[in-house]
Amino acid sequence: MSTASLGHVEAVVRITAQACVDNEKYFGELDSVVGDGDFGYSMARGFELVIQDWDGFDRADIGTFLKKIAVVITSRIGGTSGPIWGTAMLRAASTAGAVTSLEPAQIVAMLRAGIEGIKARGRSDVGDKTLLDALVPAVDTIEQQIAAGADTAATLRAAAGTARENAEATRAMQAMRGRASYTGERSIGTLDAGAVAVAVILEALADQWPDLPARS
Amino acid sequence: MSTASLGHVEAVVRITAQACVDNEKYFGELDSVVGDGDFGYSMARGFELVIQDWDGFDRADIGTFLKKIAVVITSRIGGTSGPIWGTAMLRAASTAGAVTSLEPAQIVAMLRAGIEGIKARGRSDVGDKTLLDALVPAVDTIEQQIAAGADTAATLRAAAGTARENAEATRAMQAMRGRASYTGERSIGTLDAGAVAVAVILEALADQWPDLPARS
Amino acid sequence: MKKFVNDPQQFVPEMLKGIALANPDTLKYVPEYNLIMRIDAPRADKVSVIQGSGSGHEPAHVMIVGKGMLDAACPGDVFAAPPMDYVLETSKLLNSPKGILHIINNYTGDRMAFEMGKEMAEADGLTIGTLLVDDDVAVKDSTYTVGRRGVAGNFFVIKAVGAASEQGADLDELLRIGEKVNSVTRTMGMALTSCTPPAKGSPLFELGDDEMEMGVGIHGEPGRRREKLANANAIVDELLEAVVTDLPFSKGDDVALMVNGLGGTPISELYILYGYAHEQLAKRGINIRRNYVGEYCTSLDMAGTSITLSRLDSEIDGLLGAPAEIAIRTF
Amino acid sequence: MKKFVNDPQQFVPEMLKGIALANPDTLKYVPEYNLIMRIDAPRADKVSVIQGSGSGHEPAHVMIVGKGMLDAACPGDVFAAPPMDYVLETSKLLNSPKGILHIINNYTGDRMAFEMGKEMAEADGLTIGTLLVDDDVAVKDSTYTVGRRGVAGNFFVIKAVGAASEQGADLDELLRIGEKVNSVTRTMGMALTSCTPPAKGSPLFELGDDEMEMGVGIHGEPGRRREKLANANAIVDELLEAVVTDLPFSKGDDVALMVNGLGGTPISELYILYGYAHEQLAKRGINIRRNYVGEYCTSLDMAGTSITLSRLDSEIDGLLGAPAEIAIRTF
Ligand SMILES: Nc1ncnc2c1ncn2[C@@H]1O[C@H](COP(=O)(O)OP(=O)(O)O)[C@@H](O)[C@H]1O
Ligand SMILES: Nc1ncnc2c1ncn2[C@@H]1O[C@H](COP(=O)(O)OP(=O)(O)O)[C@@H](O)[C@H]1O
Ligand SMILES: [Mg+2]
Ligand SMILES: [Mg+2]
Ligand SMILES: [Mg+2]
Ligand SMILES: [Mg+2]
Repeated sequence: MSTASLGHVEAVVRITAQACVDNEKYFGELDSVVGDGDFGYSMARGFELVIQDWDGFDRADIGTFLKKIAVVITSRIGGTSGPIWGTAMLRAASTAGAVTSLEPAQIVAMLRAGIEGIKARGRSDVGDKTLLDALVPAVDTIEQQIAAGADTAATLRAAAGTARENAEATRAMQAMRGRASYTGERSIGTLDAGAVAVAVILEALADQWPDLPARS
Repeated sequence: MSTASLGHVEAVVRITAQACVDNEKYFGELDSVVGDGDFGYSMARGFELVIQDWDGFDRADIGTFLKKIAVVITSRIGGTSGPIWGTAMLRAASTAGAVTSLEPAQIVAMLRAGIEGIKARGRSDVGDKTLLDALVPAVDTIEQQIAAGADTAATLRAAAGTARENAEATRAMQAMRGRASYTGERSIGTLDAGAVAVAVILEALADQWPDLPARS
Repeated sequence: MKKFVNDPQQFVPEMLKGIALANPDTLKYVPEYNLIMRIDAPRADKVSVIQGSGSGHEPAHVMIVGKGMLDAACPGDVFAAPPMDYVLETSKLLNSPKGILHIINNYTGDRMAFEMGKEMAEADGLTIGTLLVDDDVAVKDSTYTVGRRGVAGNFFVIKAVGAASEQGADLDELLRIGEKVNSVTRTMGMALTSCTPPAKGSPLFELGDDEMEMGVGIHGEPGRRREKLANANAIVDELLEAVVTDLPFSKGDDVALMVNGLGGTPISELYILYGYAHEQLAKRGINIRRNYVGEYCTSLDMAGTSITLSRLDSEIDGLLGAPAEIAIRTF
Repeated sequence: MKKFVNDPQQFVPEMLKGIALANPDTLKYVPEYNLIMRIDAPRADKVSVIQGSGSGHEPAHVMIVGKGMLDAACPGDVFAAPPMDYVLETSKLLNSPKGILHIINNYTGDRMAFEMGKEMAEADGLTIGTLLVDDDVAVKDSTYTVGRRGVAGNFFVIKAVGAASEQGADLDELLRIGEKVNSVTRTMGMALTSCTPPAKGSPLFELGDDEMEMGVGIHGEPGRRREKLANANAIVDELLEAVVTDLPFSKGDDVALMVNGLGGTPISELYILYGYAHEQLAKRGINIRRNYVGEYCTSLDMAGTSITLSRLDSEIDGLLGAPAEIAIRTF
């Protein structure tokens, strides 16, 4: 993986936002099985705002840009997802700081900080059948790919594969956190909506990365 | 048609009551199409009481017996049917008076009095798409059969045929009275529940008459 | 059938028992006649106000018995007018020297039962006045028809008459007030779904997923027209147009506006309808002085609504504003 | 989807606008934060009581803002906890020198939004107390779980706290009272049908014609168990057993009994449930001092019910009986 510019960070946010808008119905259906069906709607309404206000976000540096996005997410997405995704973004933004480019190691540190934010906010961990069950192994893969010297496209493709595999694996798990946990053992056999969302987003990133114009 | 005894009158009432109880669902379905679906329920609950209290009705004479039945119908059947059927029975009972047998002409007079009672109570007439559209021609047939010297079984069979034919003919009519009239032209194409009930009762009488044990 | 029911034949009696158990200090249940009455009725200084109709319209009318409203309600079974007997015996039990007022929604069965009950009660020496409610503009009114139905507008008639009777008005005065309120009250309803009577166990009629029934009655009778399902605002427009042009209501009129739920529509949706109706009336220059959003006259579990407008003068306004207490309450 | 809706995304805002238009003298709507607040709030002599949760539970909570109840409610979208922003801005707008009380139903999303909103508001100098409501016995409570949900029992907490705050109680006193009421309140719910969120347009889950869902939540989450559809009395028995044995409620206890409709169940059926529940509690020697029959906390158009019991002492009894005024009213 090579050094990431603000342009790369912008691309990641933009693709993520578009994936959440495009998958509103799908994410909603996933959350309907043992949840309350609002996950797709909440994410779509929040990331819609990100797209709508796109040109207005302060792009002084990567940390500032991500922080502005995080504020929209945290303050405008309801449900559990707003605080979870917003906290993750905020922690990542702080970890990045006032820089205009990121080394691979910094990117991993940002992702790890985001994960710690989710765990703290959600009083949750890997194994609880949440998005963490896709996100944490995917970040492990990213770290491994970087260590192995893979390029960005290959790194994303590998991370997407890990996320999808682990999202599928949530089927076997019993939910210990979030609304799905109320159904107890009945949650076994269903996919976690948040974990699938992580896979979908990473797949979108992997798919669209090679086509991106070079950025400054 | 021969002279009717109190036993014959009892049989008519009993068969009528049983037919209404047996056809609760059917009458209800008929009233659901452009009505409110309660016709079968109302009739069944009222005539159930007639059967339940059967042995207790005063049988001093035909008029008294019919009056007691009429009181149960009028006071215990709700909807439009209670007042309509009750009034008819009451008028028939008064016309019969304190007798223990009825000549054919008296029977026709009773039926005609019942019809007048319905018309007065319902501010209705033949052509309004109500039970009158089956009942009036059926009584005409009874009168004709008597004039032609037919026996009771044949008279009932002929009356049932007329009632059925005319009940079917209500399909072509637009309801001018009762709840079905609210639907205006949409009532055309549907059977009137009350008219079909008249046919069903007369058919039950025709079917069961030959099998009845001779009565005093 | 997705209903809370034990024996469908006991649906009405069990409901009435529940009402009485929940209001032991104010209401009494007389099982023989499906009768819910005020525990302090009849009173010598007050005309007794009685309403009876089919069941299935709750809170109308058994849950609106109480101070400033009805003295008693004697419903029939679901969607069936009460048997004549109930009317007669209820009238006897509620007999007051100031007389009795029968409030009847204009349906054939109800009219007959009250007509016969009144005749027999009068033969027993009771004094009875009769008020007919017929506010439903969905039904054409002419000498050749059975006339308009009484629907949700009956709430305003009962409220006004109930308040006046509480204040000691005599029977003639109540008849005058009730007829006045009825004459300036108009309602139009529509359904998104049918309803399911407990004894039938299946819907009274079928509506396609993209259909709605305009001008529906409160007994699950189909309406005048089946239309393609429209959005909330378009539905309000159609209902308002029918109601406003009928009286007609005009610029400068003071009105009470009711958005009534038919039983299966949640209150959230009723407020969406209310908000738009309010704005549209304001645009026409009609002043909403009082508003009523909720379930007043239902059709079991039917999803649907009706909109009622009643023109206010200071007398009616005062009577609608007078205190009242009924089984339906939040606290 | 058989609903009154224009744009599903405007479902909540349009409802809130309707509530404000229907109550111009008492309530105010602030569109930016889905906020319904008392027109006279904040008051210097009163702690501001705020509740926010997902929408779709109406009348909870936007329709129970008013004198003696909430000072404000800032709901999220249907079934979605309010964004943190709403909590923060609502708290700022409602800031009183006596402080602010957040009443939160115990759900992950709601807790997070209020936790974050509180942190940020406190950084701005506001004084905020937090009350968690978790009355749902359908959910197992242990250190390994997210704990019980807050459901219809929140009405009793809000009523008691609202009355006390109206009487001038300070924040600590309100916390004491709220925690006490919550600690003696238990609820169990069940569904006959799913509900249909407007944005989804189809039912959240499918229930067979002969099935029911026991222990259902108020967000259309499935319950703990799917069972064969039973009659009304059997359902009441099962709900009561769960509720009574949990606290447990004992012979001689004075209680408030609530039979709550989930949105699609008509009031007639709720009274059938009430009547039987009343009798069964009486048989256990439990004294029903107060009763509540109707819709308090719904799940959109779900057909279903929940039963709540709250044990009364003289303090709670007095607070539940204190006067209150909200959007939900008959007259
Ligand atoms: N405590 C938690 N920690 C981390 N993630 C969680 C937690 N609870 C839920 N989630 C994630 O959030 C997703 C649901 O989000 P959303 O629908 O917004 O929540 P809600 O249950 O409030 O409706 C779940 O699929 C899960 O991945
Ligand atoms: N005015 C009337 N005169 C005579 N018969 C009538 C009249 N109105 C209705 N009916 C008959 O009554 C039947 C419906 O009875 P019922 O269901 O008890 O009445 P509803 O439910 O409309 O009060 C109709 O099918 C019709 O035959
Ligand atoms: Mg969700
Ligand atoms: Mg009928
Ligand atoms: Mg009827
Ligand atoms: Mg949610």
